[in-house]
Amino acid sequence: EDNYVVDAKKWKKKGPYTVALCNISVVNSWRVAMVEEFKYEASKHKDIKQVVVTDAANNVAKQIADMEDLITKKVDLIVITAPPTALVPAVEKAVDAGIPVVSFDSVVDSPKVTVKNIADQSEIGEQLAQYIATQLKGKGKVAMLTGIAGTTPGQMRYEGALKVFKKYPGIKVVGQVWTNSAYDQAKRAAENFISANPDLKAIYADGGPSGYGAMQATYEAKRPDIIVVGTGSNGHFNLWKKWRDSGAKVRSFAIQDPPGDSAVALALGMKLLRGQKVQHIEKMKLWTCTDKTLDKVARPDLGDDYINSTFLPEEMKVKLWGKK
Amino acid sequence: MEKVPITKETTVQTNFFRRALNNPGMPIYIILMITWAIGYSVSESFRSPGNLPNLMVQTVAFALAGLAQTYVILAGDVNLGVGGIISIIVCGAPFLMTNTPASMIGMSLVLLLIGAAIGALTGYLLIKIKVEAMVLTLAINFTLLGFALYLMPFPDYTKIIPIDFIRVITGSWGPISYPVVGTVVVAIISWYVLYRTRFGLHLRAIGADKETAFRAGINVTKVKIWAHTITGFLAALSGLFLAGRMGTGDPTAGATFSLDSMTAAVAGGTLFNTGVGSVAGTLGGAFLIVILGNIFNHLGVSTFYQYVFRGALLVVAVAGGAIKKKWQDKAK
Amino acid sequence: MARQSEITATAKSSTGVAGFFKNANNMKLWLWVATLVLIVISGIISPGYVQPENLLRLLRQAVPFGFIAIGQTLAMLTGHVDLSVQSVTVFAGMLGSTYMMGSDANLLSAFILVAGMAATFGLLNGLGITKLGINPFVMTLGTGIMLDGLTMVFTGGATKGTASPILKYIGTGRLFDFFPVSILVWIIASVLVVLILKRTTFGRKVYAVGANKKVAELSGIHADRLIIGVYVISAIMSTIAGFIVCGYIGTGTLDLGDDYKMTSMAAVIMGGTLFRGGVGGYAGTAAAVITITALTGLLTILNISEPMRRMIYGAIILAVLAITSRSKKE
Amino acid sequence: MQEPFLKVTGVCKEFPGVRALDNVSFECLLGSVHALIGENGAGKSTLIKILCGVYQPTRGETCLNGSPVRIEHPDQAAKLGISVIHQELNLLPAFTVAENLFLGHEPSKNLGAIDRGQVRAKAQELLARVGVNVDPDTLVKDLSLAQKQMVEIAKALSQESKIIVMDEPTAALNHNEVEKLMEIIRNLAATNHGVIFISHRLEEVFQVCDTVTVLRDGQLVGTKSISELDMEKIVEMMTGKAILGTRVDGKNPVQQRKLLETRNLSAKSWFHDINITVRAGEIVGLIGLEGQGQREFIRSLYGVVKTTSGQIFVDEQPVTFRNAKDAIRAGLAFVPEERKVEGLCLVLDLLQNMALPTLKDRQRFGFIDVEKERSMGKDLIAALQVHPSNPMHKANNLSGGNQQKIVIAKWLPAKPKVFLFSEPTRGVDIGAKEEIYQLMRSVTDQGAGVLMFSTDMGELLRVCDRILVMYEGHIVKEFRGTEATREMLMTAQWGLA
Ligand SMILES: Nc1ncnc2c1ncn2[C@@H]1O[C@H](COP(=O)(O)OP(=O)(O)OP(=O)(O)O)[C@@H](O)[C@H]1O
Ligand SMILES: Nc1ncnc2c1ncn2[C@@H]1O[C@H](COP(=O)(O)OP(=O)(O)OP(=O)(O)O)[C@@H](O)[C@H]1O
Ligand SMILES: [Mg+2]
Ligand SMILES: [Mg+2]
Repeated sequence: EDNYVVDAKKWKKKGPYTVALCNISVVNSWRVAMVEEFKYEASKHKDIKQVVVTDAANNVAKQIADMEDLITKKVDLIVITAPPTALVPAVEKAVDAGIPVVSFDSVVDSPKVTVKNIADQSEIGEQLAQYIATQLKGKGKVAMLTGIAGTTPGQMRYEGALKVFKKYPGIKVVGQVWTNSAYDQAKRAAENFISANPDLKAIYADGGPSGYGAMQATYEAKRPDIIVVGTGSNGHFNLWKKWRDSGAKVRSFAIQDPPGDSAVALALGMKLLRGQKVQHIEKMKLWTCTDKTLDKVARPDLGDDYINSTFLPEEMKVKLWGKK
Repeated sequence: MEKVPITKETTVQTNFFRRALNNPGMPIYIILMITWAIGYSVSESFRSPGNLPNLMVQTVAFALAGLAQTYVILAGDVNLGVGGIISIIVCGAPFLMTNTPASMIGMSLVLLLIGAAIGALTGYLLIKIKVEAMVLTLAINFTLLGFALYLMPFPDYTKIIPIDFIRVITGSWGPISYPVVGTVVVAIISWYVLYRTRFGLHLRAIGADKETAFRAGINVTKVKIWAHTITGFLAALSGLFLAGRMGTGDPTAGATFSLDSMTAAVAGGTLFNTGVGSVAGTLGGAFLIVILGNIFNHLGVSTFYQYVFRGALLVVAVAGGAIKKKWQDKAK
Repeated sequence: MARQSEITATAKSSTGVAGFFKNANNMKLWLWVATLVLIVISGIISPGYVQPENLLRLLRQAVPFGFIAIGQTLAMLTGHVDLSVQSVTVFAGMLGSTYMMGSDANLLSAFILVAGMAATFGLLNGLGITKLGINPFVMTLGTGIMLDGLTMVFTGGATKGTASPILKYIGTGRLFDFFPVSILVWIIASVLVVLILKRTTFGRKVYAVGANKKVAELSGIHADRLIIGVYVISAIMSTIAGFIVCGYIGTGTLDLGDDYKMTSMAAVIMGGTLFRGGVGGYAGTAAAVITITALTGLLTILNISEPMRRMIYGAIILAVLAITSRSKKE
Repeated sequence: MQEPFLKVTGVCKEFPGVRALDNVSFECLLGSVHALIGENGAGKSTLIKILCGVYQPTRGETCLNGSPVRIEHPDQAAKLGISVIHQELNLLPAFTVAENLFLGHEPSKNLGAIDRGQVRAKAQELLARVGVNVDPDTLVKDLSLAQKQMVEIAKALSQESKIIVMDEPTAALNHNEVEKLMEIIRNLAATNHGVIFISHRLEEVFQVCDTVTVLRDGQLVGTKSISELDMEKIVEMMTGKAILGTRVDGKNPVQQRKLLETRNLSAKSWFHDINITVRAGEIVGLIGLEGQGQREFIRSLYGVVKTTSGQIFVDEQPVTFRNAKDAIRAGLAFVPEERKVEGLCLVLDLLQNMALPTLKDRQRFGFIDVEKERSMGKDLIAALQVHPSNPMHKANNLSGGNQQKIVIAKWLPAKPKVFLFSEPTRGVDIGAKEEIYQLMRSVTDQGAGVLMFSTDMGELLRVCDRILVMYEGHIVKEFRGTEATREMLMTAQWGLA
């Protein structure tokens, strides 16, 4: 799809504004942080008078209904993260009704979406896989823990990783399971893989907190030799640091799409409303953590679920994830 | 306890109001009216003219799935495979349909028959494997969702529903859209089938007391399999509508409908294992699911509290019917 | 009397080995057979998998499920059902870790506080079902959704704090560096539950109320109170499950990988408890919990696609249900 | 001789652990009434269920009109012209009378639509035929037990069958309704139908039946014409011994101690200002037409029906009951009339059933003393001669009389002061009835009191020390058991002086 500059005049509108976040669900910490980022960003704009957040509790039909409700409610801007195809008609209806739509994270797949805020999901998978391949020098058994089955981001990360692994004939993927991006399921799966494959060399975990679950499994099995890569959560980083600092040779790597994408999306939307110049497609920067940056990234004072790439100010981090 | 001396005449008043009041779907309508009144008085955008037509369209998928579930609950079972069937139809539709009228009509029929066949198979397994329907259909649902994922591992934008099909699903006569009319027609037919035909009477009799129905010479196996077949058919109809509304497939689209369909039916006054239920009540139950989300959106209620209210209102909706029944039993 | 002797004869034959297989109540046996088959298959696929060490790990994974299924077994034995188990488990893990803040000093008070709140919802379930006559299915589904909301209201949706060291030890620690502590906890709980169900007046009342509530009431049992009590116990069992998950992964989580409200029902029924109540017990449920966990484990290590995995999972559960239901028939 | 319309030969039926029927042959002619009798558990109902396709026989064959048939489904039985009134009510409470009457064979128009006009008309006609005066659109749950039974009978008549089987149709009926039923049966026979009639009330058998077949322990004892039989002969065929229908009196005279007393007890519309006493060692009977408040009165004494005014005394102490538990604590025990609904947990075993009211007495810290319980169970089963005698047997598989013994047995360890019985021998055979009467006497001999409600006048006359008659919610008459006669009770029941 071609990138272009969005017609600034078309969406210009006088404030104060009502802005909406149309969300599929708040099922995990990343999404919670994402909603908070959105609200925090909104609070920085004096001309926003109301913020509406809808939540479809994972029901696609409900999210379509939510979109229709937002149209009836005549909000001034909709920021959406949704199943990319199912919401196409609803989003187009909104745009046709004169409401600009900015989509991010799981981006709605219609050319009519006013601004697309794309984080390259495939690249997440590629980078994680590349780290493993490089460290293993192209040889060894790898187990894959992927995110939520049937979702586009999950699929794109998985395919990105496979693309890299295919380049190394010496790398053998011994199994892949969808973990629902849940700690407990990821940890159980990792345990089962470690048990079944005594010569396992690495665990690839691209779904939310599943990397933490995987690293707990290697830690408890006393197997620092198994590489664990993931999208990273504070628990992962804390354990990595603790284990490394105790003298073990731990190799790990993490890459995240920051939950602040929602804030960026809102900011871009506000530009539209104010008649400023905005690109149709904005690429989002990914965030990484390596052995070198680990000391700065890990936050033992915050909860395991803390999303380290968040832009939120310190006091909000403490309020949301603080251990006190 | 009964106290009806045999010498005295006992007749039941069959006037309209009494019947309406005794309809198991009554409490849901009272709750709907209260909910409506609250929404109407509190939110300006809720009052806007576009809202009601919206609400009606949004109800369609839940209503059809709820009606599907009503048949089997009335027959003394339950079918948690409804969500799986919807997912399979939603994922299958874009593969099968092309943008010619013949293809769209033909393939719609094929998809409906697939739904019906899955339903029939479910019914058959339930008869063969004498396990509680709740659990057996749960396992079946798992298999069906797996199959949907096989058809479409992720939302695939290259697989789209023909535009004319979408036009039909999203089209309308003025404020009344075609699917809403279709749903009402399905509901009326369902009412007729369930309450005016021998099949419907037999179906409800089985739900009320299988042994008695069997002894009365009713072919329990046949009726149950047919009930599940209709359930599969209506679930597929709900899936077709969803597919048209989304314009594409999505393997996660149906998952929540297994419970949602049951919520619609039960909130609408259909009771487990009694053969007692109400088609109109199911429509009301589906409407309640939708109107709650709608009001929350219009009021801008925090998502966290939305869950709390949604749960509470579900309980209150069913409590209404339960309390009414308790009170009637006591008055006797 | 001629018939009398026949009865004793058949009664005798059903205690023999052949009778054991025929005995109506022995789905448990079939479940153990199923588990064994699953483990043997796993062993053929990857020989390392069936070492005692790894089997213990597998068993450990079943523990939270096992606790949730205790509550579900009790509820279903009384002829009811509890769909709020999943929500309570999440609630307990999230609030538990928030109140605990990683400190052992807070562990007990956090547990009591959270269990108290969960029990309140159990009470609400029980009261709504017995006093208002609300269908158990909808009542517990509704309170479950409410709890989902409250979890987020109380925590803001984010986990603060972590599991305390003792809880982590319970969740992941091993006795003598070998035997997982959580399995021991589960075994103790299971033995207690089986004993309580079979040998105490409370257990008897559970069966009686499930078999026929009216009869139980006319025999002087406060059936409503008992049902309310069962829901409170179920809430507390799910709280324990939530804490154990918290100890296992080190923190509370909004998202459990499995849908325990449905699988717990499946486990209870596979284990031979009648949906209408009055027949069954926890030993069968526990066997089913282990079967399902072993099945999930096996499917994990097989290198097949997710759709296949799900279809196989569904099909195997169907098959086990078919076999167990056959052994239930005479 | 006329060729039998229906004939079964060499039928066997086995249930796990039980042979319910052993090589039984039986035949039924059109235009006659054939009685099928035997003790509880003799296999009567089982034979009937085989005739109508509910069960499949293990062995044996059925012939209809001379040609062999296999009846595999109730539907098929109906088509072959056999309809059955089962021992248990087979009505759907939440459905209308009309729906119930034609269930399975509704008159229909095209496309399977029910012809509601025809249903209504036919229903009214059928209801009139059995003398039940209700609107066909009434819900069955709003009917009295007797009305339900009559609807059940009308349902069997609705199929226009050649053979009509009635399994204990009179158990819930009062005298007048029984008369009405007898008339219907005679009419059926006169119009060339065959009727198979099962009852434990032998008078009824003598009233209408032409032929009698007796079963015992699943075996055929014999088939005889009624003219060859008298009461003693039948009883002997059934039980293998002679039973005398004489009075069952207590060993000791009634004591002065008032165990149960009510003063001006009333409950809403059910009954008003009732004053009764039950003394130690006394059996007090209660009789009344259907719906005169007697059932509710007995239940109110057990805390199940709420009273609105008045006072109950147990052992001369005033008491108030909020529920059954309070009543049990005060020393009452209740044996309800519908044992399968209110008396037994059918899926539990005998021991668990018998232990239920007295769980507390054999426990420490909530744990049950299993040894003590087992021996209690064995003793009770031995004392009451329950068959089968295995305490681990499921209550479901017992015959009616043995089930009733268990319902009574479960109260014995509690040593109640007063037993409240509601229809203690409904559906119970002669032999077991006798045992139950003896049981009632043995508890009164040990100082307890009994208040029993029954519709069986003969039974009240045989065991009661006093008989109270209830009419429109009041006690209208009191008789001494030794002085009362059927005629006296009958006139009093109708509220005539
Ligand atoms: N007929 C039998 N012959 C031999 N052993 C048996 C027999 N029945 C049961 N057992 C053994 O005794 C154990 C206890 O049996 P039982 O059926 O009483 O289990 P339970 O305690 O009732 O379990 P649950 O709580 O699941 O009902 C069984 O696990 C089995 O090993
Ligand atoms: N479904 C069943 N399973 C096992 N045993 C059964 C079953 N039905 C009946 N029996 C047994 O078969 C025998 C015959 O029972 P049946 O009900 O035919 O007796 P009946 O003559 O009708 O007695 P009643 O006068 O009490 O009705 C009894 O011992 C009973 O326990
Ligand atoms: Mg058992
Ligand atoms: Mg019988």
